[in-house]
Amino acid sequence: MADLPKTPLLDELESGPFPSFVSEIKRAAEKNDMSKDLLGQLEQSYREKIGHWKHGGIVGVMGYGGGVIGRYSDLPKEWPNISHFHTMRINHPSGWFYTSKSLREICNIWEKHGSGLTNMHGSTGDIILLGTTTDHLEPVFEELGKIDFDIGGSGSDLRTPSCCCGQARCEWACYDTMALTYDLTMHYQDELHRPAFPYKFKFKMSGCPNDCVASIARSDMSIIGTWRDSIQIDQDAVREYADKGMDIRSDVIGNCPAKCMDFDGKELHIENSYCVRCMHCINVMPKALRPGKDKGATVLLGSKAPIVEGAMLSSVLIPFWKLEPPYSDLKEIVDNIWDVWCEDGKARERVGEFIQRVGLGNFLDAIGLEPVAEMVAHPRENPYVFYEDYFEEGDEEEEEKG
Amino acid sequence: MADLPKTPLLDELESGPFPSFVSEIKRAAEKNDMSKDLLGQLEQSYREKIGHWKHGGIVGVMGYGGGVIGRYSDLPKEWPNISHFHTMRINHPSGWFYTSKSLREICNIWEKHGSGLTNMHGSTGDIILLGTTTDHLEPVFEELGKIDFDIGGSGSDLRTPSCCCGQARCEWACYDTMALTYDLTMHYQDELHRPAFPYKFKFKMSGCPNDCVASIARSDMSIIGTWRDSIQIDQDAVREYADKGMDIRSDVIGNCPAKCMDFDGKELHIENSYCVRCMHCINVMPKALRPGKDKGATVLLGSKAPIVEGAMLSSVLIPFWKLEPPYSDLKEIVDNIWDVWCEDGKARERVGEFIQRVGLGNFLDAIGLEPVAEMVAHPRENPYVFYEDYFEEGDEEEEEKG
Amino acid sequence: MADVQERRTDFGPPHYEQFLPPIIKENYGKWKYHEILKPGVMVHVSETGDKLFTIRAASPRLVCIDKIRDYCDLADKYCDGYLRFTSRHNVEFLLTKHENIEPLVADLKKLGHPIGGMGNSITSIVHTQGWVHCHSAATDASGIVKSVMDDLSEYFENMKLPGKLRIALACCLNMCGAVHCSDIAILGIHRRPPRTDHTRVKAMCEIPSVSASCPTAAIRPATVDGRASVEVIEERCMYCANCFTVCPAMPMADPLNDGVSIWIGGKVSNARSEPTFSKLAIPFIPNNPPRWPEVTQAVRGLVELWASNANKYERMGEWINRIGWPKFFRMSGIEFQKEHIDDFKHAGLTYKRSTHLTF
Amino acid sequence: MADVQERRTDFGPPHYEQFLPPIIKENYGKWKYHEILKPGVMVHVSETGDKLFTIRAASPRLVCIDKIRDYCDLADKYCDGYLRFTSRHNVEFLLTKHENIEPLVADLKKLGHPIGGMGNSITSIVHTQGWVHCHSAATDASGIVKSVMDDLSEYFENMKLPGKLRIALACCLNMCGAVHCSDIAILGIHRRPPRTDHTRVKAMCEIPSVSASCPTAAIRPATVDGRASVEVIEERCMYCANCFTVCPAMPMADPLNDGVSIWIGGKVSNARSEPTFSKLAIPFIPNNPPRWPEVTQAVRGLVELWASNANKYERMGEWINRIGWPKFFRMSGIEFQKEHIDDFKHAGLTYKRSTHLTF
Ligand code: SRM
Ligand code: SRM
Ligand code: SRM
Ligand code: SRM
Ligand code: SF4
Ligand code: SF4
Ligand code: SF4
Ligand code: SF4
Ligand code: SF4
Ligand code: SF4
Ligand code: SF4
Ligand code: SF4
Repeated sequence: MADLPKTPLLDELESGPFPSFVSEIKRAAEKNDMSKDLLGQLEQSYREKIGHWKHGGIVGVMGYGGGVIGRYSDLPKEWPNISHFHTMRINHPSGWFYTSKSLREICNIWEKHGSGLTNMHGSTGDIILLGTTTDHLEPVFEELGKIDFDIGGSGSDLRTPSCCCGQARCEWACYDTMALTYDLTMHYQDELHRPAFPYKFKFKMSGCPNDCVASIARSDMSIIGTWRDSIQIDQDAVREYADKGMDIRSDVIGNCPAKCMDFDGKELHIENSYCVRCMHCINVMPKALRPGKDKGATVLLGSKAPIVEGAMLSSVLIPFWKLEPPYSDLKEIVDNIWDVWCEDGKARERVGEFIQRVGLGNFLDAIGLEPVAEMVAHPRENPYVFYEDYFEEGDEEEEEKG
Repeated sequence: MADLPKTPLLDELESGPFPSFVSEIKRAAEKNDMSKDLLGQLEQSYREKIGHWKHGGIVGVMGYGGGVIGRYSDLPKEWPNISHFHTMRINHPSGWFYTSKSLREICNIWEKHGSGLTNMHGSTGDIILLGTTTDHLEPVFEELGKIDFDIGGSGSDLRTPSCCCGQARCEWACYDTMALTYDLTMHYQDELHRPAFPYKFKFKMSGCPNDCVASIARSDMSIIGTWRDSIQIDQDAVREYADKGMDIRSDVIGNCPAKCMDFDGKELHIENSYCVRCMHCINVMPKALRPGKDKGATVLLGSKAPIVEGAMLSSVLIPFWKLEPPYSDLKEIVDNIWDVWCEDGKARERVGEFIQRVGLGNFLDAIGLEPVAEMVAHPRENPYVFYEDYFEEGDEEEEEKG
Repeated sequence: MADVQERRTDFGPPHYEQFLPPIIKENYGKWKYHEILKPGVMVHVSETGDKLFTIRAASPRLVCIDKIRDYCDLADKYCDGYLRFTSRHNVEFLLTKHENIEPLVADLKKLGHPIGGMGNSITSIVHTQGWVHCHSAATDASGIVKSVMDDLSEYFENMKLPGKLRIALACCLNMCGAVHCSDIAILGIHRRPPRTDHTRVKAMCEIPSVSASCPTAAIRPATVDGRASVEVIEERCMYCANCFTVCPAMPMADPLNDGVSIWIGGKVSNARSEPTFSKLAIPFIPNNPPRWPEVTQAVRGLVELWASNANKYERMGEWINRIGWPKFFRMSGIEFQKEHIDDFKHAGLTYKRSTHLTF
Repeated sequence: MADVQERRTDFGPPHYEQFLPPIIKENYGKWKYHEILKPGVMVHVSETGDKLFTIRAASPRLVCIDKIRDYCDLADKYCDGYLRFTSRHNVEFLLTKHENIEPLVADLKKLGHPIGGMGNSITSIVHTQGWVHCHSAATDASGIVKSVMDDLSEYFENMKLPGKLRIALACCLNMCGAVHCSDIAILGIHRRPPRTDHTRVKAMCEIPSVSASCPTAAIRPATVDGRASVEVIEERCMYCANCFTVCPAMPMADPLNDGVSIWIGGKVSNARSEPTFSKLAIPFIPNNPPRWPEVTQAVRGLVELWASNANKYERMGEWINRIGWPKFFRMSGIEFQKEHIDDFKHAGLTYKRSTHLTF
């Protein structure tokens, strides 16, 4: 294998306390020509302040419509080993838990068939195998299949669902995020692998309102754990926090958005019917406070990045559901949403944009859900109301007309 | 004069503790046929649940394009005395202060030439003389002129400016609202009387952020008093409030939106550089706290009712100006705004709608004002920035291009 | 034309100074503090030590000249002839003599004008013309106002509320009563599309302006029975009547479908929280003259719910903001409906974009 | 076709259970509380009394297989082979033995992976591909991330900040790094309109889709030199590159004009305040590889301004919300410019609609 290309600019990124991606590429480049050329092209980008990738074509594995991002260098003469440099998105296991055994198997496959570079993980959550050629796609798929790893989403399909570690390692998880993620992923394999939507659709599950997978900002359907009854309080532990110097009035109560707490120096009182389940008090006193016992989740819809209609946050669709296997209520609503969106959504229109275009009220009618006050921050401020019915002269008994 | 028409429905509105408009109409009807027919037509409206007025035509006094609202009954046969029933809008004196002498003179004129009914006052602030015929308009104008009352605005012109009583009767007025109102009204007589704008334009002046003329909600230009330095505190008076039982921590400090106050039981401390001048603490302790000494006003732009683009609140244009006679800085900005709006505004487009259509930044460019952070609640959230300049290849010294 | 030239025009309103009582002229800009002595009566104390007493009396706003003369008589008797009106159309008497307060209060009561509307009270309703004078009205103004204030007069005459409560009424979406920022707003609404009189459109209206006037683009030019006219796509119409404002041949009023809607939680002052719009509470109540009992009952219900649950100083909207709208709907018993969900321009921003919920 | 039928497809990811260490299987859903023992090390205590220790190490996210194998070696040595990655791409080692903590920490440091990112700290930057793999990039991702984290590593390794601070980077407006809700977001931006290659548009792109793709309607079909193509109205273009996404013949990248913008004050969690978008702080900083010193300096300035002024638990946006944006601009010395003023769809709602101002 030839020497590594000279990379005076990139070399500067090998110093400093944080681990260096340049060192990673170099380490791979020691034994892989793709990575070597990547290093060279990247140095050129750094020099010229411009990327050198071409718009990708459609490549993939047989029978799948997504999961591979085609990528070609625009300098194939200079960097022939990355003239093709496709990425494979591999569906990670829920919660990103691994054994060293499984990781080593993936590494071995990627050593054989790709650049030896990965992202652990991509921002949707997939294992990203970074850079290979078309002819290697099918072999990688085959070998990964042997260790039960399937391909993730890309294009106008369901994207790989992801979740926080939930009940596996967190005391606050109000439902089993990993179980739901696995269940939905398995149930919707066809939608995940064969793009048939107007645009992408993402699920992210967080076990509580801290939302450790940024679900409310980054998924078309955000499923966030919460509880309906009262916060569990251990008054002794509260006093212990106070004794150890926590200023409960200013640190805890002073930050409660619902202003529903009180502390007389001995007992902490929470007026739970006003509590908005923000988690703050629980976050700062984890030994004393815990979510209630009647747990479930809030289902929200519609978040996305800015293109085209501006960024959106998900908004409440179902204020509270228990969310227990087999999750039929949830799947029914998902199916209804997809039906309506596939029927009337425009190309490249995310579900959040679709709802804003047709109106939330009409959307609810279409998916068969009753409007509830929890869906809005506040009722309308403008008087432009589409009243549904009006009376015609001569209507008997003043019946309403459609 | 004939008997009053039978009004069984309206009669029900004569009982009860609040003064009755029906009794007012009846009292006028005793000696005025217009009011008598108004009573009859109104009873008919109450019976039929529908109004009986036709869309007005253009009527007015010579040389004036506004100030009179033409009105015609759609039942001229039944109620001939109100077949024509126009309203005159008379420019009230700033602050709605009167002497009994001046009011009596107005009453005498209206007794001779109109229905004898008035609104004291209309919601824009005018004296509303309710109901007369076209041939009386000119005589009313002439006679009112003798006691120095001129006609107010209507149509696409400057509307009659109005203000709170300000320094005349309020300790909190941060500038002289009545003087400014009078000055602007006199200065812009032509704009007030001869509609030449794309649509109406309203000024309202409030002496402090309590905004007792609802200026921020109801005027295209809202001028609201405020101060720049520190709230004046009389610590003895603070203690007196505390001694008399006021819970300063919860009633005053607990409601401070800036969370910039502190009370140690003896001294009230305000971190004035954080204070947002909301008035709350001053409102509840008027004997102890007063606005600072460096007084002036915030100028805001754009509020209006919902038709067409939805209701708007005014937003900050000038964070702070001293506002002293002859108010040349203010008039200059007003003239610039009108120039730009008259040039590029569409018919029936209020200035607030215009700004939203062209963009605040472009509007500021056009009127020659620098953008300042006080104009926005927060900077943009979307990345759709129109950068003004870009570099061309070969630009010497990387100069920016337009 | 010579006539017009000579005619005195554009002389503007009389200068306010001539209407100010001497005590105000002397203390102009020198007021130090005020105190509400009892409902409807306050004193302003000047740095000079001077005291000005104000008595505020309710007014129906629609007043006949003889009533104005009554006011003048009282002003002459007790106030050296000085009086004023407020921005909410009440009448205020300006006194310098403390001993005149009680006799004037008594005389005003005799005249049928309650004293109050100050401090933490409900003051008079800002309102509009209604069937008395406007062609646009979907309801009457004065009749509802009288009925509601009769019902709430105790709150005008005492100061037992958590804070100020401002009610406004507008008889159509033009909102001359500027109800868009009120604690409680009563808004006249139509609920059926305009019924175009195709025989008159061409003659009375400018067709392009009519099409352009519609906020939802429901109107397009059309030839009907061979006449140039316009066509309304009924599903797109939300009854705003803006087309009628520019075209008399498109009337909206309809006894069967007109009525009022109730909006709450708006405010104007900058005190504590920022000014904010009113939000839809009750989508529709049919017109029921002469006393609109369903409206007065709904308003009273809202006032009492707020009064018994809000913290001190909390305006209606501030209270609801604290507890959240879902809780408000549960407490009020008002049914949340599709109509409450915004579907105009900024609708997406009104959706609940967090899990901050109460149960 | 027979092949395809027989081929195993749609089997999905492996079930997570096989990757959970026994202690997690036994205590699944039974965790009671946790404690951060020191930066980067926490313990979760179960109702059963069991304790699980977690060590979190920084990762560059772009890792080669040999580095993954290093992780595996450590997991085998100290954790019975169990490890995981976090939603922000750090690697976590799951231990049951307290005595293994220090040796593992030492080994990780030797490997060059700092321990931290827990509690009130700055954890790793969520980021994207940049020049390493994406055709859309207006800047590189990994290079800036490395430079910024090198500069801020003290805040990764200690917990002295008022609250958590989340940084994200996206190399173009597609925002794969989901930077739209971050305390500090670094966003690659173009600043010149696409340079359409008219010879290739017809062949490579669907012209109606291209026109429809533009959020500001800046693109219309046009015939250029006799070829069907599109025309860009440059004044309407705000460089979003959505046209390039649907049409490769409209490249945006441009060394002279590409760079980054900085956005602040967003958050995702529902803790205390509701989730909210990041807002524009610094409109433009030119690309300056390899270390983007202006960017790292700007980020550090923002972190330190917040750290030394915010109250305990106050995230960046919560702090600015309390003091107001004008005061933030004064304190930071960032110049407020036209670019900061929103002019997209909901712009009017971002104007300051009250007199709540500081001076
Ligand atoms: C690999 C990844 C970035 C990364 O380095 O982690 C990525 C990479 C690309 N994204 Fe993304 N997106 C990735 C997560 C995201 C996320 C974050 C998330 O899922 O939480 C977002 C924001 C959330 C959202 O969905 O709105 C995101 C919003 C976009 C968009 C804008 C979509 C929108 O509706 O606004 C595009 C543009 C498009 O779809 O045409 C896009 C397009 C792209 C493309 C395919 C470029 C293109 O124009 O076709 C990028 C391919 C890069 C490459 O060459 O490898 N990517 N993309 C992430 C996927 C890895 C994975 O599967 O785990
Ligand atoms: C008389 C008055 C109501 C009252 O009873 O007090 C009134 C009455 C009318 N208004 Fe008004 N407006 C009156 C104050 C207002 C206000 C309140 C204010 O000025 O503070 C507003 C809301 C604030 C604003 O300007 O946005 C207001 C917003 C409108 C609108 C909607 C304008 C908009 O831009 O949204 C219209 C429709 C129009 O202009 O075509 C309108 C139109 C009308 C017309 C002229 C009806 C029409 O369609 O042409 C009404 C004539 C009624 C009649 O027959 O007498 N009126 N109008 C008020 C003027 C009295 C005065 O001069 O003192
Ligand atoms: C007379 C009048 C001004 C005028 O020139 O006409 C006036 C006079 C005073 N107002 Fe006002 N306000 C007057 C309309 C308003 C309005 C406008 C409106 O209602 O349309 C507002 C804004 C209402 C809103 O926010 O929706 C208004 C919001 C205030 C506030 C803020 C209340 C709050 O907590 O939000 C104060 C402060 C207070 O009362 O503590 C205030 C305080 C005052 C004071 C105490 C000022 C003073 O020191 O003299 C005056 C007597 C208070 C009282 O009535 O309780 N005034 N005040 C208006 C009387 C209307 C009436 O007849 O009832
Ligand atoms: C491991 C991880 C979940 C996962 O399954 O991967 C996780 C784990 C924990 N989070 Fe988280 N959070 C994780 C990403 C997030 C994210 C997502 C993100 O940053 O993109 C958020 C939302 C961030 C935002 O609001 O912008 C998040 C917001 C929180 C919060 C709320 C903080 C706040 O005040 O706003 C808490 C509560 C706290 O720390 O007091 C929390 C608390 C926790 C706890 C204490 C939960 C527990 O009891 O186990 C965990 C350790 C805390 C720590 O790191 O300080 N976690 N946490 C993620 C670690 C990422 C990393 O490597 O640094
Ligand atoms: S989202 Fe909640 S349940 Fe999930 S890891 Fe974070 S804190 Fe725990
Ligand atoms: S969870 Fe949040 S809203 Fe509920 S009591 Fe605790 S701090 Fe208050
Ligand atoms: S707005 Fe301010 S200055 Fe004017 S009357 Fe009201 S409280 Fe006084
Ligand atoms: S005026 Fe308002 S913001 Fe300022 S100190 Fe008083 S209560 Fe606080
Ligand atoms: S609100 Fe409507 S109906 Fe009432 S006066 Fe104004 S324009 Fe006329
Ligand atoms: S009433 Fe309003 S929405 Fe209906 S057609 Fe007329 S202008 Fe359009
Ligand atoms: S943010 Fe843009 S440039 Fe970066 S990976 Fe995503 S699509 Fe590519
Ligand atoms: S870059 Fe964006 S704004 Fe500019 S032409 Fe392309 S799609 Fe339109």
